[in-house]
Amino acid sequence: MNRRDLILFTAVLLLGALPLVGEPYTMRLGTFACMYAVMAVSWNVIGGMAGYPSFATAAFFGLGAYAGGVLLAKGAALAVAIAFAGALAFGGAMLLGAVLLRLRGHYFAIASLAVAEVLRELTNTATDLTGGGMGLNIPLDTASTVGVAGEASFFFLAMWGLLLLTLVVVVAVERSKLGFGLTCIRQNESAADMIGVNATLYKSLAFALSGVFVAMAGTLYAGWVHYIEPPDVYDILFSVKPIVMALLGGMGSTTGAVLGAFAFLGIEEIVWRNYLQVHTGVLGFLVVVLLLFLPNGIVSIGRRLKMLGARNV
Amino acid sequence: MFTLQILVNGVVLGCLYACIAAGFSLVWGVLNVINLMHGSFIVLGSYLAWGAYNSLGFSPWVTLAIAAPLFYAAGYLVQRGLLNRVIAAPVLVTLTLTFGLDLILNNAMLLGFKADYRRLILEPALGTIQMGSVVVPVDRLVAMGFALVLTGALYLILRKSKVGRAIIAVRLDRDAATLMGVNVKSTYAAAFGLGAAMAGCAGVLLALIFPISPLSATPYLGKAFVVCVLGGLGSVPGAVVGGLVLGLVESFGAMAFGPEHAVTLSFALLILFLIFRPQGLLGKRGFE
Amino acid sequence: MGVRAERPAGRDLLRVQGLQSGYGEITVLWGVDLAVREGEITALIGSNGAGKSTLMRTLSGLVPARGGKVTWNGEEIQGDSPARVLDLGIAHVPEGRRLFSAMSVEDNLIMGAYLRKIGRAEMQRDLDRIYTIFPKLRERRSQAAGTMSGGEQQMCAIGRGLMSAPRLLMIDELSLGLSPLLVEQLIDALNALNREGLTILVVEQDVVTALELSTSAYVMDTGRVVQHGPSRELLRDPAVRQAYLGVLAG
Amino acid sequence: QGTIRFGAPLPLTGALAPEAVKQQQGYDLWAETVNAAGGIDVGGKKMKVEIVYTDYQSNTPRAVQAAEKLITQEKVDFLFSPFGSGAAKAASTVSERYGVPTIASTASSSQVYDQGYKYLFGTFTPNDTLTNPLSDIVVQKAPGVKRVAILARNDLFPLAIAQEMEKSAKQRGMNVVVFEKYAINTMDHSSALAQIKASSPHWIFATGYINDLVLLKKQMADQRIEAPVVTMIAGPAYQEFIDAAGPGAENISSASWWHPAARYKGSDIFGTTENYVKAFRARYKSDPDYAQASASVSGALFQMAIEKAGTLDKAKVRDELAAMNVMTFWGPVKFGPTGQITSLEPPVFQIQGGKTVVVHPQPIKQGDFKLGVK
Amino acid sequence: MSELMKLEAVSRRFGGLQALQDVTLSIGRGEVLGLIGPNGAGKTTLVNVITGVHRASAGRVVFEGRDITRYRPYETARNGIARTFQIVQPFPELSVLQNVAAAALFSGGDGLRAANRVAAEKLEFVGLSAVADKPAASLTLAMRKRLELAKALAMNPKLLFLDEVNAGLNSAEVEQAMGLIRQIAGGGVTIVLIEHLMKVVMSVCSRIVVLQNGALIADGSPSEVVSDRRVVEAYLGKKYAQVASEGA
Ligand SMILES: Nc1ncnc2c1ncn2[C@@H]1O[C@H](COP(=O)(O)OP(=O)(O)OP(=O)(O)O)[C@@H](O)[C@H]1O
Ligand SMILES: Nc1ncnc2c1ncn2[C@@H]1O[C@H](COP(=O)(O)OP(=O)(O)OP(=O)(O)O)[C@@H](O)[C@H]1O
Ligand SMILES: [Mg+2]
Ligand SMILES: [Mg+2]
Repeated sequence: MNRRDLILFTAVLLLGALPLVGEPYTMRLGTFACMYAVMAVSWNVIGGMAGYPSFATAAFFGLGAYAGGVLLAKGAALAVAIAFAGALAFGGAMLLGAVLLRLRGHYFAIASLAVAEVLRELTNTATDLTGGGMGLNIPLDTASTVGVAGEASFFFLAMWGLLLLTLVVVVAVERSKLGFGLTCIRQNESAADMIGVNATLYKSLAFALSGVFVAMAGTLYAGWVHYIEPPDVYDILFSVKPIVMALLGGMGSTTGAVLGAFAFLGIEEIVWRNYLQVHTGVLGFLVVVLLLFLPNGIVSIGRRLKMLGARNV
Repeated sequence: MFTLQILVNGVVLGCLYACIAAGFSLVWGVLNVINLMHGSFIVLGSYLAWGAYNSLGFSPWVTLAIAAPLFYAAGYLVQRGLLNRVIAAPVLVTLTLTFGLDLILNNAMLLGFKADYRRLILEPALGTIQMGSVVVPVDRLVAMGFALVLTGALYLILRKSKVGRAIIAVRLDRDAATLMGVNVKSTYAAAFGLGAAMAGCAGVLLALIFPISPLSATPYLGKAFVVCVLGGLGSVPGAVVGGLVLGLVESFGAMAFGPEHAVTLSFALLILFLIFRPQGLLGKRGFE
Repeated sequence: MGVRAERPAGRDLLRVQGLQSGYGEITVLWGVDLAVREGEITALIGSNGAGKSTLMRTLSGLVPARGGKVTWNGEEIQGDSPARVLDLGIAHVPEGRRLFSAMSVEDNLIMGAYLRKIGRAEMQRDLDRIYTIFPKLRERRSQAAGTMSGGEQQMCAIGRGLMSAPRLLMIDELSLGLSPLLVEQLIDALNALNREGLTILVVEQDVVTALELSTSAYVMDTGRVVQHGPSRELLRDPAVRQAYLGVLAG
Repeated sequence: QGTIRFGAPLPLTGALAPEAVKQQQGYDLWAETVNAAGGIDVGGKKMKVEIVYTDYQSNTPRAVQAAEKLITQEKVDFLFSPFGSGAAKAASTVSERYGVPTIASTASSSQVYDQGYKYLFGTFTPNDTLTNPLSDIVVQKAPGVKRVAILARNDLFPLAIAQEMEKSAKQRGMNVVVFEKYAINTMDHSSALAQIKASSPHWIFATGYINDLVLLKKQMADQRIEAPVVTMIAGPAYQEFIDAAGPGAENISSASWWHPAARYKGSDIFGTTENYVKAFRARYKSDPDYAQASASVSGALFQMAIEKAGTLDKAKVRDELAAMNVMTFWGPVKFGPTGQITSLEPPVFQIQGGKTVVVHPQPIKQGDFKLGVK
Repeated sequence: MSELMKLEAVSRRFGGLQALQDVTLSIGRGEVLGLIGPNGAGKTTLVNVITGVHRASAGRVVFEGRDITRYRPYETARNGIARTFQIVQPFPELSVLQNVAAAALFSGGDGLRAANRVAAEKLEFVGLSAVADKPAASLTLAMRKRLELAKALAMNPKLLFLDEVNAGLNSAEVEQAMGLIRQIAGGGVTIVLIEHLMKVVMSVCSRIVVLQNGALIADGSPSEVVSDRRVVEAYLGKKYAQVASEGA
């Protein structure tokens, strides 16, 4: 547990106090922030640690949303639905990973991207189970039990809890033998093989870990918005944004991923509010600028300052 | 007869796909950059054709000659000015950069052209030709012809020309290429320019066939992805083969399983290919 | 012993004075002085990390010079682009071969002639010349260079260097990973080329080989030239034997 | 003297962007007209109208977020639903929660309204009110029509209406020989069309958005597919479709909830339908279609309810809307118990000589239904 | 001397090329076997096949009586087979120590702390302690070669393949390296030494096998092998033959 992680955890813990102060809309933003943080942190396991550019986040999210959503619609308890979605994603990812992760670089990127496309179309055509193009209604009636404001804070706290869980697990992995192995794989896979790292297993585990919490977030999300349709939950942006966030925060760093997620959403919200016609353009502009002038992400700012200091000395 | 019609449709469609993907495949395979702006480039090409026809009365065939150098220059500049700064960075950085740029480009198009759909309607219409029981629209045939010619030209440039070899050399080992006397920066830019030119020309051709709107960018991009994985990265003939395969699979798939599964099918195919033949049908090893 | 035509020493083709260079924070070359005489084979030896490769990379313009002067028959060329340097006739066979792994052997060779404006016929003639020096390459002309064995790659790399028809050929780690027979053939080949008038600057770890091949030699250590002179004398010099040959040579 | 704030989440970017343009035109036209007339009379006090737009990027959850932002951050008094049934439904939970009267100007499917919400109202009748009259006309004009081929975009509205069509056809003893769905972003329909051609249908019924239908029409021509009756929803209602489809559009039939050829004498701010069309032409140099008109009338309805209530009190305005029974340029407006309009009789029309001609209902009929589409 | 590994008619094709042809070979416990042959003879490929990087197209690889022909690299590694790469393969961003620790850990070591201890030892042994905390990328070639060695040793292998560990070192450095190799052998590790520097092979190997065009053409004591005509023609060359005979 180094200083950075400590700061990270305290910061995230403090966020939990939001319901005491925030009104529903702030809560909604908070919920989104936690949701994306979960995605970015999860992506970082496969993308940052293992160095495999995965675009499967949307696939996991959509899978979770529908797997859990269908259960909820059939009247299952939220906890049950979440657990089921998580397990499903984990298992699926383990199997899929074993084959997909033989691919490298762009090839893997595209394969993972295609997974989301296929799942979307399958969901779209499995009409009797998922409602297909008509979307799926999830009459999860928390509002009546906990009230209007109550619902907002309920889902915020749920998503926040999920983020905490994700962080604990991921940081643990980072410190573990698994994390070390993934680093080796990223830097030189054939050398890793040769010193006895079971690359296939490790990569699959990383892939599964990058999916399980995202899927859970998906279910929570489905319960939260009460209505989901394939184009929304399998949205390619769910794959791209976490990556941008991780890059923004600083590749390979969990802290960075969280920072990146919050920073990105903050920027997006401000831009979205203030520019009706050109907000996507402005957002794009910011992404470009950040990449060109802060290629190593937010966490590198500190390092840079240090270096400058060092030079001046 | 029925199957024959489907076959013809598939082949024609396939050539259009090839033309969509060729430039994308080039940039990806050679610069190792996934250019998410490709779709928007194509749409811009279509708008160019639309404008040139409706305001200047240029036929699309003429516009092609304008589009090629125009888009080449644009691509060259974008690469030289922006992408070059991060070309050495990890895959994801360049990818995200083009993502950001595409957001800008697409937003600009929305403002400039409005979201509504336009069509380029030739007067007189090119009509269709009947061969036995098979009907083929002329505009698609012509587009197909041009597509083949364009990709063929690109192929020759890459294989036979000095620039082409330099482009590949740079992609494989920048330092070594520098030692051969290759100017890395301008070579990258040239490759990206070529990709953009291909996209622009594709757009001009497709203007005859598909409704024109900034929203078409995404589907175009999606097709490009599939085609160039099926065909093989950086391999231009691969783009043609990949396009044909996709066209046929979609056509017959739609017939066999119903149209709503056609897309699913093509992506499933893509995954299978990635797993069992990642270098694509004609791809070269070493481009992984 | 070294099969070498004894010819009157030519004038200095390349002269390096107080050359400084390095990477980022670290300085590697602290002021190197050396001269390569036209028509000769000059050897560059020294322990690992001495800066031999860095020197070559600086000469060919891959690494920018930070000080000092490089003159190529009279003309100052430090700070020129690699393309320009190559165009002047200095070819560099880099450490670790650096072939275009996915390209065929022949395409690699053709890339070597990138800057030359020559037609098919002449290109073919030059290719054949390389193939006669390294017959193995002719067999493998269409194999992907990256899949070839270490030695085969070295031949290809040297061949690629020759394809630019240089006046000065700089080879880093000449015999690295080559079988004795091949080293022998290679040395014969270089001597032959040298007789045809090609000037050669070679970095070679096997000091005996290096000194037998070359007319004059430079010994580098930690970024400086610590000793130089006719190879014969260096070969006899006790200090050199002590430092770089070890007891084996005895 | 304050202003009344109306919130309008629009899909300005993303897949639905073309629809957003129409909606915005409709809302703006209403707001400008009202303000030109001095504003809305609230208990004797004239108040100007301001419409607060946000872009929800054609993404339903964003639409919900947008609605909540408008209500809690922008403090709007009333809300227009986001586009289409899906988003309208999702967003309605928010407006219901905050008790903000909301009018959905483009939501037709009844699932949107049977959630038991009190603050949601809609200007579209259920989908079967489009397909039934169509079928009746066809049965009456062309009794020979028996074989129906349906091709639908696998998407909320297009799919729903196609399914209604299937019902209507079956009820009238026709048999549906082909029912195919095509995926969103489909770039080629030749296979589906080849299949349809092979089934030699009398009636081809295709649903989707403009781009889908334009492409479809073109490929039908490419494959020389002809049929006595060809119906497309919702393309032909839009001028762009007629422009884009060119001569091939002749005799294509369609139905929608409103048509500029309608002749209603309303008591709303626009008065007669002619007036509305004139105002729209003057402002946008083109004919309004049902999407734009629906947006405008939604505003007009709010205005009437507010003026009747004489206050901005949300509950009171809501009650006025619920009790409303008026005539407008859009047609007679009366909301059923679920909040969905019940009083409207949607027109059936056909493209003849490059213009849309209303063929039903009687009062606003402009011409007769013609057979044969090339 | 008991047998540690047995190759039975091992073959490997690359497309049209027969890189290995019916290689049958027995490696005895504790011996230092020299594997020489012209460039492209198949030496590295042989190592790749044994360690599972490439699958053998035909034949069996038996290690300690177990058939390991189908083992994947990490399995061979965990079973006590280590190798160094001809083209060195460090984990560039990791520190030198971490590089070696990784080897110790994943080859079956128990726990990170233990691994670090082993790593420190091995670095001491190959004389890299001074640069233990530097990133591997910043090392010179000679150092990287020694790092490869340290990594291989940290896996405490029973069988160790050294693929041209001396290439690129000057004679003095080769001297040191040979010292290390002798010590390792002394420690009871069986070594297969792939090398083009004959002086090294001659002075450390107890037995030499020669590979040409993927097939074994000679097998015997150093003196026998260097005087074998085919070996001289295929590999050593006349010049060396002279030197050798002069030496003899
Ligand atoms: N790209 C680089 N970045 C940083 N330092 C480098 C780089 N390349 C070499 N060095 C350092 O420069 C010094 C000289 O390296 P160089 O390769 O020139 O030595 P050398 O004489 O060629 O050694 P060798 O015989 O191993 O090739 C070494 O200390 C090395 O660590
Ligand atoms: N992946 C591959 N694909 C095709 N050919 C290959 C591949 N790997 C090796 N080869 C070929 O197999 C032959 C043996 O290669 P190998 O690397 O084993 O030779 P080597 O004995 O190690 O030579 P050196 O002493 O130069 O390293 C070479 O001709 C090489 O070109
Ligand atoms: Mg060197
Ligand atoms: Mg080898």
